Amino acid sequence: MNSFAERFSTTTAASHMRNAQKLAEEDDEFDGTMWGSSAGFGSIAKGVPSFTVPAVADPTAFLRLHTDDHADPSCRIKIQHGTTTLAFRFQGGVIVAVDSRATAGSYIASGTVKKVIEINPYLLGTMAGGAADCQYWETYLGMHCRLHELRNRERISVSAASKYLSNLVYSYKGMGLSMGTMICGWDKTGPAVFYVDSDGTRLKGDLFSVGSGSTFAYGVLDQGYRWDLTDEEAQELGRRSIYAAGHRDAFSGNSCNLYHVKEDGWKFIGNYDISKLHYDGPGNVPGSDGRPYGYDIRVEGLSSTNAPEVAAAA
Amino acid sequence: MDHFPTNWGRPRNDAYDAYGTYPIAQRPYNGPKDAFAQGIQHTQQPIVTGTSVLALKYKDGVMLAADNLASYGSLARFKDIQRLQAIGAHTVIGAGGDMSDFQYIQAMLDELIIDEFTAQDGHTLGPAEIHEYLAQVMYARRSKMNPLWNAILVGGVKDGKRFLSFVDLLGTTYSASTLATGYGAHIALPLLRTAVEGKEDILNEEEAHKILEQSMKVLYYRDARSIDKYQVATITAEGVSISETRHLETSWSFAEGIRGYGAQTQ
Amino acid sequence: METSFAITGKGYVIVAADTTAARSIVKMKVDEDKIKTLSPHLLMAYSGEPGDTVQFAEYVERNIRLYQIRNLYPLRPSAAASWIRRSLAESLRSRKPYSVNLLVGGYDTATHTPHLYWVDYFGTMTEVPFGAHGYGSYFALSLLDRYHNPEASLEEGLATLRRAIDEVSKRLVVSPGTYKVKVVDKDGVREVEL
Amino acid sequence: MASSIHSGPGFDFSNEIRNNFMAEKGLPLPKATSTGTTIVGCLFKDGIVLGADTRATEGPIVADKNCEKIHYITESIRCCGAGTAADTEFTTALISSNMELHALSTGRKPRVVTAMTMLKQMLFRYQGHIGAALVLGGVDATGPHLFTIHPHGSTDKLPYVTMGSGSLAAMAVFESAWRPDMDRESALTLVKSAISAGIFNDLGSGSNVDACIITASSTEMLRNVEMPNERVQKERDYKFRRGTTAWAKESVRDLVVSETVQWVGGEAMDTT
Amino acid sequence: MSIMEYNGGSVVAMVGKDCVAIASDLRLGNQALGISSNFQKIFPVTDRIYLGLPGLATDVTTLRERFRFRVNMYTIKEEREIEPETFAHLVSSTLYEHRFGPYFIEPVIAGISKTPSGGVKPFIAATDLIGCLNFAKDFVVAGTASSKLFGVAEGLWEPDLEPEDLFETISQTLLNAVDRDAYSGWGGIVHVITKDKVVTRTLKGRMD
Amino acid sequence: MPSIEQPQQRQFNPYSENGGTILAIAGADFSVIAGDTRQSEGYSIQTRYAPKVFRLTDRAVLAVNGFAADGNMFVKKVRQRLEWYRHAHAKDMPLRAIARLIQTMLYARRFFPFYVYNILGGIEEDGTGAVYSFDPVGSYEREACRAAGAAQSLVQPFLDNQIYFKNQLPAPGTSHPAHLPLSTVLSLVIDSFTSATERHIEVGDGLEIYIVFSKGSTSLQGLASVRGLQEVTTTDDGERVFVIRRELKKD
Repeated sequence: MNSFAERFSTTTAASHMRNAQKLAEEDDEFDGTMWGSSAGFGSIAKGVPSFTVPAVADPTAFLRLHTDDHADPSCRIKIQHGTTTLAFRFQGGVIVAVDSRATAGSYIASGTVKKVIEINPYLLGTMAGGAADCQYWETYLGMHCRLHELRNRERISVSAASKYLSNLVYSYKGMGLSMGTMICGWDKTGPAVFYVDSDGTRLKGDLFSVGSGSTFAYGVLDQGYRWDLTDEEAQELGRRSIYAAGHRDAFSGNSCNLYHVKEDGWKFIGNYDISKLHYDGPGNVPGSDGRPYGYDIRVEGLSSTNAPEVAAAA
Repeated sequence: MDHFPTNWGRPRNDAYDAYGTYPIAQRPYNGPKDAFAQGIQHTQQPIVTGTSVLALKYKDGVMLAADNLASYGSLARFKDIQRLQAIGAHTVIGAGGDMSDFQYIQAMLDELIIDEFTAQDGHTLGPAEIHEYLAQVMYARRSKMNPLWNAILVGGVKDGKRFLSFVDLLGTTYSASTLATGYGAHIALPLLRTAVEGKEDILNEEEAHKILEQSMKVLYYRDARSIDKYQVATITAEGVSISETRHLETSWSFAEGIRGYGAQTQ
Repeated sequence: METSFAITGKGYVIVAADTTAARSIVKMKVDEDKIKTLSPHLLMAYSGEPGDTVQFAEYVERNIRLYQIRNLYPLRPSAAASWIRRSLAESLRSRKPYSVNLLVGGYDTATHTPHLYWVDYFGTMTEVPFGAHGYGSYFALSLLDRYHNPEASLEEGLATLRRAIDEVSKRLVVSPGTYKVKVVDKDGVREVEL
Repeated sequence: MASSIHSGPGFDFSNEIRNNFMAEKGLPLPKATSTGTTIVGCLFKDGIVLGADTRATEGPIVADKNCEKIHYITESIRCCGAGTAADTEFTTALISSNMELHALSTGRKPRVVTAMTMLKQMLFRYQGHIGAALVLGGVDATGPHLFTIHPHGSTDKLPYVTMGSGSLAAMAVFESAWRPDMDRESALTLVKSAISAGIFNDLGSGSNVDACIITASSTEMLRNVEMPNERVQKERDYKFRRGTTAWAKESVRDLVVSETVQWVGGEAMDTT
Repeated sequence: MSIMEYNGGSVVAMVGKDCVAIASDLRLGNQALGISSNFQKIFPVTDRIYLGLPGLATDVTTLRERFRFRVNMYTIKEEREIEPETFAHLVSSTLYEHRFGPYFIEPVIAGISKTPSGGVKPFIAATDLIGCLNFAKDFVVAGTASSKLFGVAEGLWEPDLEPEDLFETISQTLLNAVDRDAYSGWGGIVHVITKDKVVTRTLKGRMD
Repeated sequence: MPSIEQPQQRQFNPYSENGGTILAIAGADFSVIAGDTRQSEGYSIQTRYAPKVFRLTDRAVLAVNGFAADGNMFVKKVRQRLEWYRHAHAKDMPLRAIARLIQTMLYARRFFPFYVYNILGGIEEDGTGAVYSFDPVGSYEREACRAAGAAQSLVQPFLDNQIYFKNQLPAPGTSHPAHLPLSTVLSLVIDSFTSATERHIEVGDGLEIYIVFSKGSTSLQGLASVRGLQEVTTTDDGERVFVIRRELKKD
């Protein structure tokens, strides 16, 4: 029944596939909308870019078969995956902190991934899920934010930007995109954080963490979070939460990138090596007591042994 | 046991290809059967098939050889088909795999040559151009998930340059001084490499013939989908010639001394 | 969803386990004790396949007791844990394996040291300063990395446990309501209220 | 019971239930190391020449660059193994042992067919689950014999045989150049070029050539008779400065028990 | 996710001049989740033989107990210490007994034996999970990071390294290999075995 | 989805894997991009010489690895786009723009990916050496060194150690150099490939190393002693491209 409805409906993923397929056959990917420029005279972004789709009965199944969408690491076409990302709103703006590891199967493909995408000076997006999906669509979003500015003579609101992204990826729902992002920024309403994912979910909130290590980040984040954190405390909390996830989660780690969004736009606070945070702490940065984060380092020399006084004396 | 190298060491799955009728190697899989490999089984399969094609470069040009058999599964169905075809004045293609797809390719290339001829612009298509065209067609068909089920060698000489290259149903291309398709790539190629590599500019026509004949003979001994009749195409600066069908002289006398498969002696 | 925690502190181990017995989508019981007292200074929290858990726990309990009756002294925590692990690993090779995750906490009266062992249903065992089973561990472990102190007093230890339990109830979709908490120290085993 | 002193003969299946249990939990079991290989054997005037390459692989990774694939059965019988590496190793070792016992109980030099029959019966019993593909060759009272034994227990008797992933390449060489009644030199050369065909054309085979010449009077094991793939000199020296690696703790376990004898006075005991 | 990757962990052993070294990471994981950063995978068998057991952690413990038992029985029966070569075959046949229900362990053996002339002979070996022995002259590797270890070791290993140099080489090999493997890491431990002492060092490896 | 549309084509696998390994390292004012030349399928060597590294412009070299047919087609398409750009702008596309172009081209096939791992190496507009690495659907980042392909997991940790000095403490009072000289980089590239050839069956036969120099690069002098060197520069913009070919083991 479902499949019957799917075949004749015009709004499902399958019908999108059919449309995209038709498009692909007619105009073999030389579409002017492939921003950049075809030959330099192409115009930018008339609409949503088109994609080549394999001519098989079930393109989604085809894609699932050939690319690893984290369920099956034996697939040869490895798409890089994240990750731990977090963002929270507090009285001093928005803190965005991410790790920098990308894994393909068990292989750590990169330890230097920039998972915060700088959409424009007032907007940040984070990257979890398929690296390419996030990079591409958030860059694309950046273009549209600029177009919005040109058309309306004012900056796009975080809400609108996130809605735009949400609508974009929702139109590809069921086709295998994998993206979990937080759009963070400052607009007329103040600091804002929106969670957007490839299912089409879009949530406004104060505190989010996304990715395989998010539970570990939550564990530390929730315990330290208050609305009235100072800037320094908030930065330290972001750092510590990413460290916690990097430490416990095999697919997160390497380094922590920390951003702070304020009224005058975002500012990059720093890059911190997770292993260094473990052994030496973040160093002399505001908000930190300078002590190492690592459990084993912190408790070095401490012991649970409870030798009674008498026994010691005897 | 399945003797195909990439499946080697595994019990054969008789439910799936009882008589090893696939002339083109199954796409390889090493290691465990995973979801990716599931897609490797062919359901769209070739019907009437040809086996290996061999080719090498020698001093004066390029030489190709292919036998005259087209099999229908394990049946030796057509014993006098020609799998080498001249395309234009400088090129020969030789194909293994599905023969109907090959005939389609022949028709397509003939049309291409005619178009080129009618243009009368002073250009003729050489082996490099034909190979490139063919590679594009094969890749495009693969991308449409509707492949032309062949592995093709393109050889030729134009403007004093020898050319020899390969293209298959996936659009994979490569060239070397000696090439072979199908089982030939496993059986004949080791012999061809030893005989040809480093000697491309020394071998004369007679020697080249001899090498190919020897390789065809070994193939006939070991490839169950082959036959002892074959043709040789020679492309030199002078042009193209495809020989008459030749017969392989083979000897099976060693078998007379063998008794049984184990302890038997009488 | 079942969750259990255990943490060590100065001279004690706290073991906490949720008290829900669930079947399918139904909570059958909300005051089930999933922590067995194996010997005067040994506790074991168990979770996993219903049926297996209790059966295995009782099997272990009886055998540890038998050892004590035969030898007049109980197994020390490390020996007990080792035996438990081996029983589990061997059961895995039988036709009907036990599928039980364990946290074994004990106080070694000879060295005055608390010990905590994390054991999973494969029979993997490792000694840890704090441990957890169930989905709760994904939230609690990083939190305990941050707040656990091996020299904490019992009050501080319970406060840390409280934090972990609060975090799990805050974030876990189906979080257990109540926990039973037991402490083992030099004076033996006792139950405490959070 | 794991703690029994004597373990019974044969395989121990105690883990199987557990492993199936794990597989059900969604953890696929790893496949045992299977090796691509080129192994060959051929008859010549005075006996048998066996040959093998020396590469052992785990998937696409070379696990051992110079392993031995020609196994000892008896003094004048040898067996090349391909397939699951451990299976070839243990199967040949077991048969070798049984052959020795057989020889002792019968008081005769063992025959090649005896080894062949033992091997095929064992492999047949295990229905292909022991993944050993073998080339068995030797000389006995009835002359030289050469067999192949497949994992399911079928056998073949031919004047020249090949096995393994490089078998097609090696067989091509035999088919084009083997002649009856070759002399020792040319038989060895032929085997070397058959193995080389495998080494250079089959990715599952590589490194060096091993050969073994068995005649009625002698057995010659030619280990690494050709080494065409020696590693070239590295461009740089990769020795590290001492102190390059950061370490946290050190403990030294002194194996020399230092013992000082202290004279505690008094007179030496009268030991006369 | 293969069963070998369930708990993670890797071991490498190398030969030096009259010495051998064996090193492993210290992680015990439950798939992606790290459980313990002090999980030993290398165990002394005799004074001069060390055994590394990367693979499924429950089998690490089980096999360690089993080998300890078998080596003790050997020592009692033979009234001498087991030699590395003999021990390697003991490992191999123990694993092959379980050919059709294997332990998920790929053992690595490192040791030195005394030659009759009074010299010492370094010895390393590795087997696959059903006991196929691999005697190497340079280095052996096993575990989830094995392909990474192969690559680095092939690049860094040099013949005839003195114990201190061998320590550097094996440590660098281990640390850099496990840093590219999600399932190995969380610190490392190295044992360098020479004629008259065993030096054990805990490395400051990456903790993520 | 119902299978009535094209039922007979469900099982054709349009992908294959052709082995080989590529790597690239960026220096201060040069960039080295290398690949082996073996093309294989399963256990067979298809050819001992199939280039995987391609000169795009005088300041950009692209290495492709994975499924050879996709790789060759992709390079062809990139070159076509670069050609169009040259016609439109009368100059070669700058490196970082090529990188972005490659991303969009790869991502356009998000649902039918090119099974290709790309590494782009060359010289940026500011004269520094750069390496960009891509996954098959276009996520990319700029790095100092990167290995990809069959033996990536063998080569990359070795480069981490030797290029980035990962896990190495500098000698007291010194620090690790930020950029390595050309001669060191070349030796490391060669050793990486000989090591990978030893341990990975799909790597071998030949080695092709492209070197791109920025305008007036001082590293050029180091080249004099290198054997098997060939210049493939086509313009006189100042950047220069060289290629070195070496043999690798053939087993």
